[in-house]
Amino acid sequence: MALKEVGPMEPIRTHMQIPREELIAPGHSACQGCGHFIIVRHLLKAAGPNTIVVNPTGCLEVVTTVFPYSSWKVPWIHVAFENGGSVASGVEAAIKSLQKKGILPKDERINVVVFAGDGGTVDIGFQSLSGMFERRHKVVYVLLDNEAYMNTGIQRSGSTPYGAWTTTTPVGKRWKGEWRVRKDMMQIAVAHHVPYAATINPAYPVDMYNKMVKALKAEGPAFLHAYSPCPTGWRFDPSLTVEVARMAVLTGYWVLYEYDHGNYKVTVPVLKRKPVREFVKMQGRFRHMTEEQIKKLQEIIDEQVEHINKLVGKTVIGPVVEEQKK
Amino acid sequence: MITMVKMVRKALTTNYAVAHAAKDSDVDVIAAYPITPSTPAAEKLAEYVANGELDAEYVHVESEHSAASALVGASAVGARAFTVTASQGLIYMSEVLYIASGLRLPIVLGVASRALSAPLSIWGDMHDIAPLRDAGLIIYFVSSAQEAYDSVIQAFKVAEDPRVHLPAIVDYDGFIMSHVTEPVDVIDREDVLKYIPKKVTWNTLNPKQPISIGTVGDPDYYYEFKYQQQVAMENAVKVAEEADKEFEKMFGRGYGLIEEYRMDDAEVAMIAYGAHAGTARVAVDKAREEGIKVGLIKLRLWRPFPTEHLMKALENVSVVGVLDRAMALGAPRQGPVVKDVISMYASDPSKAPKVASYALAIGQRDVKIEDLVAVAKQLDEFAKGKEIPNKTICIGLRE
Amino acid sequence: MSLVEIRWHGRGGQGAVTASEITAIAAIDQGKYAQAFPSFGVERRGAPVEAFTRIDDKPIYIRTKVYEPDIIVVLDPTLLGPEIARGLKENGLAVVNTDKSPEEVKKLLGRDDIKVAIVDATKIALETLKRPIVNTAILGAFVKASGLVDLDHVLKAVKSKVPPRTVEANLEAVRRAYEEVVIA
Amino acid sequence: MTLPGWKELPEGAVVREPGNTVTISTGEWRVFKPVIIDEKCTRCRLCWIYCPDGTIIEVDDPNAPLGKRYEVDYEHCKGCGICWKECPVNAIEWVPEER
Repeated sequence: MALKEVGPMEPIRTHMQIPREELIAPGHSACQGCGHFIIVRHLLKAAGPNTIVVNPTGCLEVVTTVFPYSSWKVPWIHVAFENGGSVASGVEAAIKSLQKKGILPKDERINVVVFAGDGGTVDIGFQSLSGMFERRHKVVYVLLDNEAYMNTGIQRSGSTPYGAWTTTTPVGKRWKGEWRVRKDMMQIAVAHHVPYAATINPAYPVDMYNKMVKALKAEGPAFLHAYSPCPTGWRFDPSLTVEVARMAVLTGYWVLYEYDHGNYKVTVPVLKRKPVREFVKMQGRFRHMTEEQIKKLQEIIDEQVEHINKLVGKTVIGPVVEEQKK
Repeated sequence: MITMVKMVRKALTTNYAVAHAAKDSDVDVIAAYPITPSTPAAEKLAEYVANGELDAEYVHVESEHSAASALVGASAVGARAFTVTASQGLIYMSEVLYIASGLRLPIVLGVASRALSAPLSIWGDMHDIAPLRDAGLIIYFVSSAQEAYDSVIQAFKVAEDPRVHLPAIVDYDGFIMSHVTEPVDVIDREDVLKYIPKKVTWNTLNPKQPISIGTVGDPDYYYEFKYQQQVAMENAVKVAEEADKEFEKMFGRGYGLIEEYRMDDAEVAMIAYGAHAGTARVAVDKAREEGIKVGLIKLRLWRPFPTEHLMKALENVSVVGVLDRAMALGAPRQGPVVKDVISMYASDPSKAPKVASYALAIGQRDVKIEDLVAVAKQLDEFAKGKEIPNKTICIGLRE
Repeated sequence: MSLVEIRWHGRGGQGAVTASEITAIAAIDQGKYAQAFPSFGVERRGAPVEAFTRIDDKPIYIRTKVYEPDIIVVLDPTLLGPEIARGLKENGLAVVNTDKSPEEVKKLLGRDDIKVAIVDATKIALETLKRPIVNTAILGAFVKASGLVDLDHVLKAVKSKVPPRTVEANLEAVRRAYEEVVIA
Repeated sequence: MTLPGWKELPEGAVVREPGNTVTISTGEWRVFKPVIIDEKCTRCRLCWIYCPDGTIIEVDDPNAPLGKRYEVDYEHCKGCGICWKECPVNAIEWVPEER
């Protein structure tokens, strides 16, 4: 017998249990195939209607809330670009204070969720996020990572991967796309002693949903690093969003793991990794890459995989296995 | 009529008076970051929360920008939200303060005004508050710890009024007020809350009635929302006056939006604000002893600017000297307030007195009574026909 | 009573600022108007510091520094010199922590047109508090010599400002200096 | 159409009608449209899961296999094609729009 849909904040075993109710409406102006909305739709389903969303400036904000319209069926606030962490801190502090004083119902749980982009998180919003983590505000902070400033037209961020073309890391005589290694936000979150941190990916909805439930139930700040393919900025056909997201996992480019109260766990093991070339060749932003650059990127990924395997204490993400040519 | 309200006289610095007022206003959320010279107020608030005198959440933010941001978040949930800051901290907050005004959230701030770097100066002047004049904030200048205490309470009243819904700042001089201990009659919290009952009338984030706050205003809409803020500012003049009158009725102390001293028969006048309004008052008495018919207008509400009140007070004055404490570099006159005074008469310059612009107390250069007596004498000379320099006159500046 | 201005001289850590505040608190408690403030800036332990008190029966509006004090109070004997007495009004009062004679103090200050009140506050502090924090001791001398504020109000203000476990010792220091001060 | 004046607009540019973008049509964005072949559909729900815009509608239908079927909200579907790509049984056809 099929499992029934669950209520908010309950874990699921299959995607058939994801609640039907939509808390974000269509009609917004996100690009075709935007990865953000697969993620946001499901995380809101997991959180339920008793949720306040804080949304620093970015694609998600501008495409959903051009006055007099809003796609959000939950209370939502945008203040500025660099202060998602601090605005959420204030929202959470106010809920706490007003509940204590009996102005808000004491027994009613109100979730506070931040949806922020990579620019608003790893760059300009970094300090405010760090403060929020360190002060132990009960907030779920979701980083919707599309690996560049897409809202302003594809400029590089501290999350842009090695090799990627952006408008500020163009391919020219001297520059050949981004040449540095991106920030490791998971480790930065863990260094703040957050109780729960995890990577998520829209191609893996059950894993994503359950991590949201865990994040919401954590007794302090929780961090979800969401991989969010951007057809516009990464230069691929919008129909491939989920495929690109999946390939990121299958190549070990995006390892799905969690840090749960001190314990690391890879939640989607990949025993035979595909070469990162498979991921690279799907996207126009990597088109210029030389064999040498691809090799360098593969090394970066190998190192990252090795690091995560070390964290979990066993080889859960396996070696690269080239497919046999037919 | 003064009702039977319980008051206790305490010896407080203005920093402590401001913190005390926030406590008596039963603020729900404080987010504060230390910066000289407002730090003792942030410490005192922490002490109140630590020992249970104030039931509030104290957010130990990692910057002033985050302090303002957290207050916006808190206010948007319906909390009474408060902070203190100064100088670089206020400027760092300014981005968010513009937004708080645009979102129409009634947060209140105490600002211990201090110079801006460079060179680094921890000392008092009003370079920090000056650029905030266009941000859509209600700004009070106060001249004593008592007035600071009373004005914080009044600021909540005005900011939270449905005709206004704007953030408010109570600005007091760094050090020469923030660190000076003086008598303050504090009011029982119960009575304060009769004056400012906790009633949320602004837009809030509530899962039962979800709304979206902080939307994009495209060219079809932005202008109208900015104009709404201007209307709220215009309303705030009246609301601030009402709030002051009601305060006086309940607690026996009122200040008006401007305070006139010996203006009845004054031929020339000084406009001063903040701590120096006190010194100017002493100087007016001395100058009067020497036969100079000078009066003083203490500007209390800077934003919104009490244009009508001020024009009326200046009706019979031939020369007015504006004592400003910040330098608007490169402007026709350096003072922030003098520019407002001049522009009051834009539609009919024939009504205007002659205006002399003075800069003083920059970077807390001390201003003596004699300095201001000299200003009074100079204004008298201007009234008698001496030409007023076509630029700001710098008091106490070494050549 | 008209405006009285007091300037306090000490070294960082000796409690000159606190003494200026206690005086204002006591005056306010007594129904007078008062201001107390430090010399505004960065305070460092050991460095010479100044603090100020103004007392009046009427509200005080003036916000300048104190240039011509009616009274100076010197917490540290090593600070004695003509510079300390700058601006002190004729017939003004200098309250000094010292083991020297009034004549020697006048000579060190370079002024013979003033009154001095001397007390060995360091000795009193060492005997009562067991530490050379002289501000409460010098307060006792100041109260007696100036007659500006009542001892009772000063004792009350001291209680509110010193650490709870040192209250008794501090009150004792005030009282002893009040008794031992020599005015000349 | 005349837009409201400042007096008629809500304070602080808040939007009080949650989810009112639903009144905006984004269906014209499409060049191709997904067409669900109900007979082929196994009710696996993946198109509903992966649609970014929530424009695959799950409809209860007692007469349908497993009691439900899937429809496309053509008013809002932008035609990204993810459902078509992700359908494991090729039950979604990708058909050029004709306007």
